[in-house]
Amino acid sequence: MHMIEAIIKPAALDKVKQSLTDLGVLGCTALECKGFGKQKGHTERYRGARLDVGFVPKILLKIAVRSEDLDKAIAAVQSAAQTGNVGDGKMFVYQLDKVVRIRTGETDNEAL
Amino acid sequence: MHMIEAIIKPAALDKVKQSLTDLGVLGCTALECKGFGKQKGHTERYRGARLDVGFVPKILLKIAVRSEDLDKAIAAVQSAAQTGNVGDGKMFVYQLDKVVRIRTGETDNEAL
Amino acid sequence: MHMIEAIIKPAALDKVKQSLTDLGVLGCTALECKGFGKQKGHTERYRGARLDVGFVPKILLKIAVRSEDLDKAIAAVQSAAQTGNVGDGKMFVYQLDKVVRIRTGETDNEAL
Amino acid sequence: MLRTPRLDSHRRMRWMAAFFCLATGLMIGSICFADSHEAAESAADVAAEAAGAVAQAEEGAAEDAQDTVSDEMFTINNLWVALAGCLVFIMHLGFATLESGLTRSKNTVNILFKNTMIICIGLLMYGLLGFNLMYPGDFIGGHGYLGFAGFGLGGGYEQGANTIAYANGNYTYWTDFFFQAMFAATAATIVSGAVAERIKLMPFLIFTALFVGISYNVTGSWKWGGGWLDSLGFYDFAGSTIVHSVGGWGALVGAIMLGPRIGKYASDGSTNPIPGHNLPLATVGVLLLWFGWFGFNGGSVLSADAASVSLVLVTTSMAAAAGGLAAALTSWCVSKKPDLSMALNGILAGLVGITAGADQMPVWAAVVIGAVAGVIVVFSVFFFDRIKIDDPVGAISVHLVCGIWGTLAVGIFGAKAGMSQVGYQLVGIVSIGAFTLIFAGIVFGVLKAAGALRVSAAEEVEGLDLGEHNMASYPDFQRTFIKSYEAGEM
Amino acid sequence: MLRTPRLDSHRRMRWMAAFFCLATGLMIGSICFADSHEAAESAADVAAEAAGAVAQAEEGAAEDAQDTVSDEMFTINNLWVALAGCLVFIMHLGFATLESGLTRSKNTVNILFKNTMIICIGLLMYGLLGFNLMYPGDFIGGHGYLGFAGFGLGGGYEQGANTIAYANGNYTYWTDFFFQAMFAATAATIVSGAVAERIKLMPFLIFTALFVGISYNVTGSWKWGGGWLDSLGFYDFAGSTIVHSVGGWGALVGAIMLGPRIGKYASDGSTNPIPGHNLPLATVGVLLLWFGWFGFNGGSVLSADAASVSLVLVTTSMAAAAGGLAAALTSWCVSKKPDLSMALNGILAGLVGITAGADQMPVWAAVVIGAVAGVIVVFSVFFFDRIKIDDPVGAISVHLVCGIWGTLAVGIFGAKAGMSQVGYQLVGIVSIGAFTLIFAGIVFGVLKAAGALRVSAAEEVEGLDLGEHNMASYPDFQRTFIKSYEAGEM
Amino acid sequence: MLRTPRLDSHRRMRWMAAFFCLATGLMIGSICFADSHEAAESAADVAAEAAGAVAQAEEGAAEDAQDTVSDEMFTINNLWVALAGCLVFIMHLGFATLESGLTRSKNTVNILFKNTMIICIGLLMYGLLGFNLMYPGDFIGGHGYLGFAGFGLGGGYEQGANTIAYANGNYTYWTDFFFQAMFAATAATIVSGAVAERIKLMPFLIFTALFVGISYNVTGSWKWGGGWLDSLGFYDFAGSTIVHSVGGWGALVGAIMLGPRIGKYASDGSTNPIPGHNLPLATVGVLLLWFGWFGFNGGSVLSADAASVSLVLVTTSMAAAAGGLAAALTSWCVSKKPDLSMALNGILAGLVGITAGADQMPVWAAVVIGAVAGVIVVFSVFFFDRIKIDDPVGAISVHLVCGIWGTLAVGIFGAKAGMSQVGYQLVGIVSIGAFTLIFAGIVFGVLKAAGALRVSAAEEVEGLDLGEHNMASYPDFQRTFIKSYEAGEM
Ligand SMILES: Nc1ncnc2c1ncn2[C@@H]1O[C@H](COP(=O)(O)OP(=O)(O)O)[C@@H](O)[C@H]1O
Ligand SMILES: Nc1ncnc2c1ncn2[C@@H]1O[C@H](COP(=O)(O)OP(=O)(O)O)[C@@H](O)[C@H]1O
Ligand SMILES: Nc1ncnc2c1ncn2[C@@H]1O[C@H](COP(=O)(O)OP(=O)(O)O)[C@@H](O)[C@H]1O
Repeated sequence: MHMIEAIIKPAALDKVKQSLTDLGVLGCTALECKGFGKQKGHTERYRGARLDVGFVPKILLKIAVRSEDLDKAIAAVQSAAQTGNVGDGKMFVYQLDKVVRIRTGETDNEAL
Repeated sequence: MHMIEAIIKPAALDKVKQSLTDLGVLGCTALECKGFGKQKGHTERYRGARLDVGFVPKILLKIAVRSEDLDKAIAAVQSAAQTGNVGDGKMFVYQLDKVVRIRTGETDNEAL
Repeated sequence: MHMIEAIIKPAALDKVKQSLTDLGVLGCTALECKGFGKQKGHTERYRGARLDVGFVPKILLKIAVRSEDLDKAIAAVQSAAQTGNVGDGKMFVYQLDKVVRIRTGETDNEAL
Repeated sequence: MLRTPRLDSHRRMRWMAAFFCLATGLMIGSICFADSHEAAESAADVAAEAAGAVAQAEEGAAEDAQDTVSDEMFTINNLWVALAGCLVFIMHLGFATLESGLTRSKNTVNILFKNTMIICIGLLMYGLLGFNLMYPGDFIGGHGYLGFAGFGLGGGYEQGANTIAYANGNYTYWTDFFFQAMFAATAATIVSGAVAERIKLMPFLIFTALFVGISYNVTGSWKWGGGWLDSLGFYDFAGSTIVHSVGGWGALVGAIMLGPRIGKYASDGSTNPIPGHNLPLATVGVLLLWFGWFGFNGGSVLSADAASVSLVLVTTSMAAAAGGLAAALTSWCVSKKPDLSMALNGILAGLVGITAGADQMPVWAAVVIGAVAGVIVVFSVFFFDRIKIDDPVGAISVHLVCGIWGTLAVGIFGAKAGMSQVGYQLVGIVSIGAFTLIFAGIVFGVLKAAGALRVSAAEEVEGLDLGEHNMASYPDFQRTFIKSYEAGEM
Repeated sequence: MLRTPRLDSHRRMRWMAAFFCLATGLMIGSICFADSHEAAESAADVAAEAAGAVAQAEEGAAEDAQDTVSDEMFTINNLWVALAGCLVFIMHLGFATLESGLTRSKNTVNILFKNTMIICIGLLMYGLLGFNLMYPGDFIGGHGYLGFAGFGLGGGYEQGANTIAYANGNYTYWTDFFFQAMFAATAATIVSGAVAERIKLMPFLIFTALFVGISYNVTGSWKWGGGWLDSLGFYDFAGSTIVHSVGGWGALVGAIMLGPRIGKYASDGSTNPIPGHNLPLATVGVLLLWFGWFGFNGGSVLSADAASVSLVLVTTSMAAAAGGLAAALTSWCVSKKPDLSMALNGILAGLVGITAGADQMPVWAAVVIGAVAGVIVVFSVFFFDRIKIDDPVGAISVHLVCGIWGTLAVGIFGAKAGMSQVGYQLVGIVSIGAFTLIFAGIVFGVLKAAGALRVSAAEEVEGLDLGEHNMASYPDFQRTFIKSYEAGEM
Repeated sequence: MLRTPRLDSHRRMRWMAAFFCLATGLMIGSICFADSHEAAESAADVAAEAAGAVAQAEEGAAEDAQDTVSDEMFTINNLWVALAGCLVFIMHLGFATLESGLTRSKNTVNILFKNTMIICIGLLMYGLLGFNLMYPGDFIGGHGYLGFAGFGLGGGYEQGANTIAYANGNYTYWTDFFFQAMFAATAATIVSGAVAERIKLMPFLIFTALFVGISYNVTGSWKWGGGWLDSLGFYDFAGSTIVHSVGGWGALVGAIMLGPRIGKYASDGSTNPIPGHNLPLATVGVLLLWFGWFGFNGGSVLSADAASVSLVLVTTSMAAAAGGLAAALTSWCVSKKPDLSMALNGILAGLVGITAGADQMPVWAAVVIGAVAGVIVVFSVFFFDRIKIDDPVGAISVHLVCGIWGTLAVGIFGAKAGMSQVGYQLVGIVSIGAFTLIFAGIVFGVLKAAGALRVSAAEEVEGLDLGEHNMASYPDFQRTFIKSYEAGEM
């Protein structure tokens, strides 16, 4: 099993969720986060002085998938989240050692 | 060393924390997150129009443990977080390559 | 490729970001989180009754690096985030299976 | 004091008919046409018909001035009482912000909705029957216990109702109603805070309508309507008992019947505080209440008399200041750190405390009364927590306990001090308390028996905003579910 | 009703000159010295010079009292109208909080800035030309369509302007201006809500200046300035049409010209609600508006007359209460759950509805007018959503639709009811509407043609706070971008 | 102007005794009984005893009317001054919301607590000694520098104190005290903003008590108490110098003694802005302050005189409008984008600027004075940032700098313009400034020497809410520690 961590633009969330659902992936977890990268932040001004704000709001989406679904899921996220502009984000893939569904105690692929 | 990522209901946090402490695990990190899964969100109404809100608030708890403690920790979280209702959450377990305690520079098992 | 998850004090963020930039690491993702560890929380009082608040605000910084940069990055974060006080935080290092830049579709080291 | 002249029953009936037609029409209409495209038009038609069926009212009250009070004095007296009514109105905003500030953000829409509706329902019910219950003119059998001058308003069109003749040149019939109606709704608002975060919406609104429409007025008529307590010698200048304790008794009954909020009292007997979500909002509320209290007490002079009004403004302010300071110091001593929510409660405690005797006190006594109220309120909050009566905003301590203290203080300090006065005050406190307890007990009891009082545990945990309204109060902000020690940049 | 006596043109010119000198000086000055260290000093110098160039004004108006009204009555009348002006001022705070509460937090700074500037610009423009357009004394050709008494104020220094002689002892020249100026700015504030979250700042301020300076006053002069609608028999006590519909027409034009906010209407035709970010703020706004309305309607009696003022306060409150309750019930029926934002709109609807005839109605009619307005406003909000005119705060439904309803109601209920009155009312509604539509259409049209009306899509998505102001309204809090069902402790 | 008649010293002593007994009793009482169950009852007993030990006061002042002013005129004059006092009260809410809005959410409870306590302590201290220091009747040696009419209030029970005789029919003794007391507390509130986010609570409250109790009154007596500045010809209508500069000097001393907040000025010399956490709250504050200023300036006419009051309301509003617009335009030019916080400061600057001469100015001059103040305030904020005096809310620029400007403006514009008047104004500005500087310097200096002035760096970083109060202002919301560019849906 693998965990995909996709850092995406907030506006892309609905589309990404939809395309995952279409694929049959029925769960994911989203976190608000702030990204720093090629896409630059802004400079605000407050009472005459400058305030550099380097971080841009992003959403970090965690999607656990069976290994056989990994490539499809990656492709689905990419096509849904891509706008072609700087700041579209990245995906990071980790190996999962174990998955447990707390409610039932099922593990690994059954838990997904 | 392993990292357990437990996605739990907010109401379970105190109990989970307690049972980890009982086990001797003296650290963890919690993040607010929003989950999408079998547990469905609600439909709000605002000025006559519908507003579908699919995500449910959850807490993502990161617990780094020595490999020998992994199974005990998993069992402890599960028993504390289980209510039997849909939406109790999941645990994801990752292998950790390295752990560093920033204050002292200790690494790996000593850092936990 | 590796993912460093550094849990640091909020006040250290700017310094850590700076030292990563100096190192040539041009991206990272920050999340607000709450830590529980040796550093204790406080007890608030509200209308005469006690309210124990065990969690302390922290920032979880995710930094994906090429494997060859891992040690430099760890050292950079540590020296920037270290104050010597309890609660300076920890770093957790994971192996990354895959990295994708959503905008271009580049993968792995090219995507970093 | 016979304030409301007899009304032409024909006209009154018309008013009432219009009112009920409309209310029913509205509900039925909107249910029927809910899905229909022409709904808006239809509703308008219904209303127009209802209106057409009723003849038009003549106004233009005759103006035969008495020569005791000049027209100028009448105008200024009336202006002040009317303005005081406007200031009392702002207290409703104060209560709405205070109560929502001291509760959790998941119940904010619900509290705002309740408090907004209390004003609306309160004004309408007071117009429909409250005013004529509270100032019935004649009591049944002349016993001073109950009287009713009929449904609806109308005296405004009578001879003399809006002239000097109506109330010795102090105010017009309309001002009388306006000022009293604004008062009436406050009693229900007090209850709202104590039952917050767990009561179902509809039963609360029913309770409000009955409380403002009936209970408040019956007890009020005993004193302000010229009833038996007035004859006895009971004194309550602006309502420590008649408004605040009455609200407080209702709050007590409600809080007991509902039981504490989930999670407030741990199984090991300890109290688990549930902090309010927005202390600036609560502070805005208290200072607006203080501002409104200038009208509440100052307007209760019922004329613009320079000496009385200015004395009342001073005693009111000094008691509030002393109450705030005393509560702050008390909480500082007891809890080691000064508690803002207690200081705010202390200001209100001082205000409630001085209300019964604001026109009877020298300044030093106002300071003492306020300060004692400020100390009392802190220990009272602790006390109710110890006996596990859960009152999210401290309404029972502020309004009931300090209302009783303020009423007694009239017999202890100031121009009326004396043992017999203490006796009269006790009679008033007990009799009005007993009636209100029983009334509220029956209403809440029936609603509870009908299983309709408290929201389900699941809804309570989720928040009433979602359960009762399907809305969120602050949808742009991320809530936190992790109790955390929030340090700035640490 | 010739309120503004002829002014000494010399003095008026001086005022105007000072005004323009200063305004230009300010802008040029601050641009030039922006980087200079001595800028503050220089600007002060400029101003001091400008001031030195102008002779000083004498005050001390002669006081030749008429014997019809006593000095006391004059003082009290004037005091009430002045106080009413203060209350109308607070409505601007009400609008600012209501509008920012019902929109998203990324546009809050922008809305607060706009609404703050509306008051500033409104007062200055009304002083510069609005007042003398609205109350011109003589109309051009005596036709009652347009008149202008010249730029600037000044009558305050004239003989009699601040004495009983000015307005039969009801108010002074300054009070007249003060009260009217506070009114004027409300018309622009209404527009502000409907065009929120997408209009560029500068064009909006230009529109405000022209709307408050010219359009509002031309149509206002037709009735309140003694023009042709006044002669005809059109009646609008406190401005259901003259203030609220006028604002509403401006809002309608603005909303249409701008188009809906990005994301409001999905491509499949469904409406995607965009919830307001802070419902306590919105509630504070509505209750402050109600409070201010006591001055808006009560002050429109233009004297402290006890009978009229008190009747107006009662009808105003009862209509508001009925409107709030009716809208709450209607939304409860239609949407299954009671919608707080609708109840709030309902209160405003009731207030707008009663405004045209607040002094003409018996209480039952006020209740009916308010309740009908409360029902109308709900369906009107649905209607404008269906035809995809995006009005974030419901300003068009509240002010335009209920303003029309209230104006018509004068012909249906109360002392003036009758078919011919309905006719006069229709003439007023249509003529004032037509003028305002055309005026707003031209101004917004020109600005749109200049490509300067709407912010870029990118800026709209980011929020106008960043784009127009480079500021954040709540920088300490974490925003959420994930639409979530927020449960308390679940 | 001898406002306070001599008081019967016996009665005054009684008041004072009661006051101190009570205060001490409160503190000791609450400490002792903190853990005791009967604490609430005991405290009540203590108070009752204290009360019992003191005879009751007679009221009912004799009413021997003068025939110069009619009873009606007296009543209306008194009503307006009393109402103006209520409006000044609301300014405290304005300050509380403005100051908490412009600072960080980790210090919000602390600021709200301080500002709430300022009102309480201010009223009590002003009653205890301030009023009799400010209006001493006779000065020591007749020099006009210092006088004291004794502790406590009491004149209210004297012959004539609440009749027309007291102040030529303009107001009663109690109204006099009420209005002046509300003024007094504002001076300390101004300081509160400048020292926010780093001063310890207790020392600040001590400073407040001394500042409101002593310093403000000594300088105030020089002019308003009929002292040497009054004899000289210095003019300050409603307190540009006597209230605002005085507060501003205190703020300056406090800000300098405390030093800047951690992180405000970087080691490289650059300024690191610390944005306020809640701009809607700040906007509410400013508009409430404007509203309250109608009482502050309008009430300073000290009668309801139609011509004067209405002129003052107009000049006040026009100066505020001009100040807001000028500051907005200036910040727009300088910073490229219009800064809401500057526009808000500009409104206040205009209000402070007009305060000294609100009754002396033609409208054009009010506009000029306000506009210049609006420009000044922007550059002044920049200036104080450049010299690294950290003033979180801009209090020094608004109240001190614009207070000086407004005081000078009395000599430049309006009825009193002239070189000699400029001279008198300068004498007033300098002498009052010098006294206040020294007084504040000593008080803050002693507190600093005692090491008790500033919270520890750790506490400052964590926030004073936790350190001083152990409470959180918004516990339900997630704070952000990552400075981020917050885009809506990007
Ligand atoms: N090395 C990295 N480690 C962790 N997160 C990163 C890294 N690089 C980029 N990111 C995340 O990806 C987001 C997008 O990256 P950015 O460089 O702005 O654009 P793009 O992905 O289009 O090149 C960033 O805002 C950040 O959250
Ligand atoms: N594939 C997944 N990847 C990441 N998170 C998931 C996944 N499936 C479920 N989750 C998380 O687990 C939570 C609980 O899952 P859900 O399906 O609602 O109930 P249950 O675990 O009881 O079957 C979800 O709200 C979501 O946060
Ligand atoms: N076992 C763990 N798993 C996950 N996070 C941990 C663990 N132990 C500590 N942390 C995180 O590291 C932070 C710092 O740890 P703490 O024990 O307080 O201080 P130190 O690292 O200086 O010993 C904690 O607040 C918590 O967020």
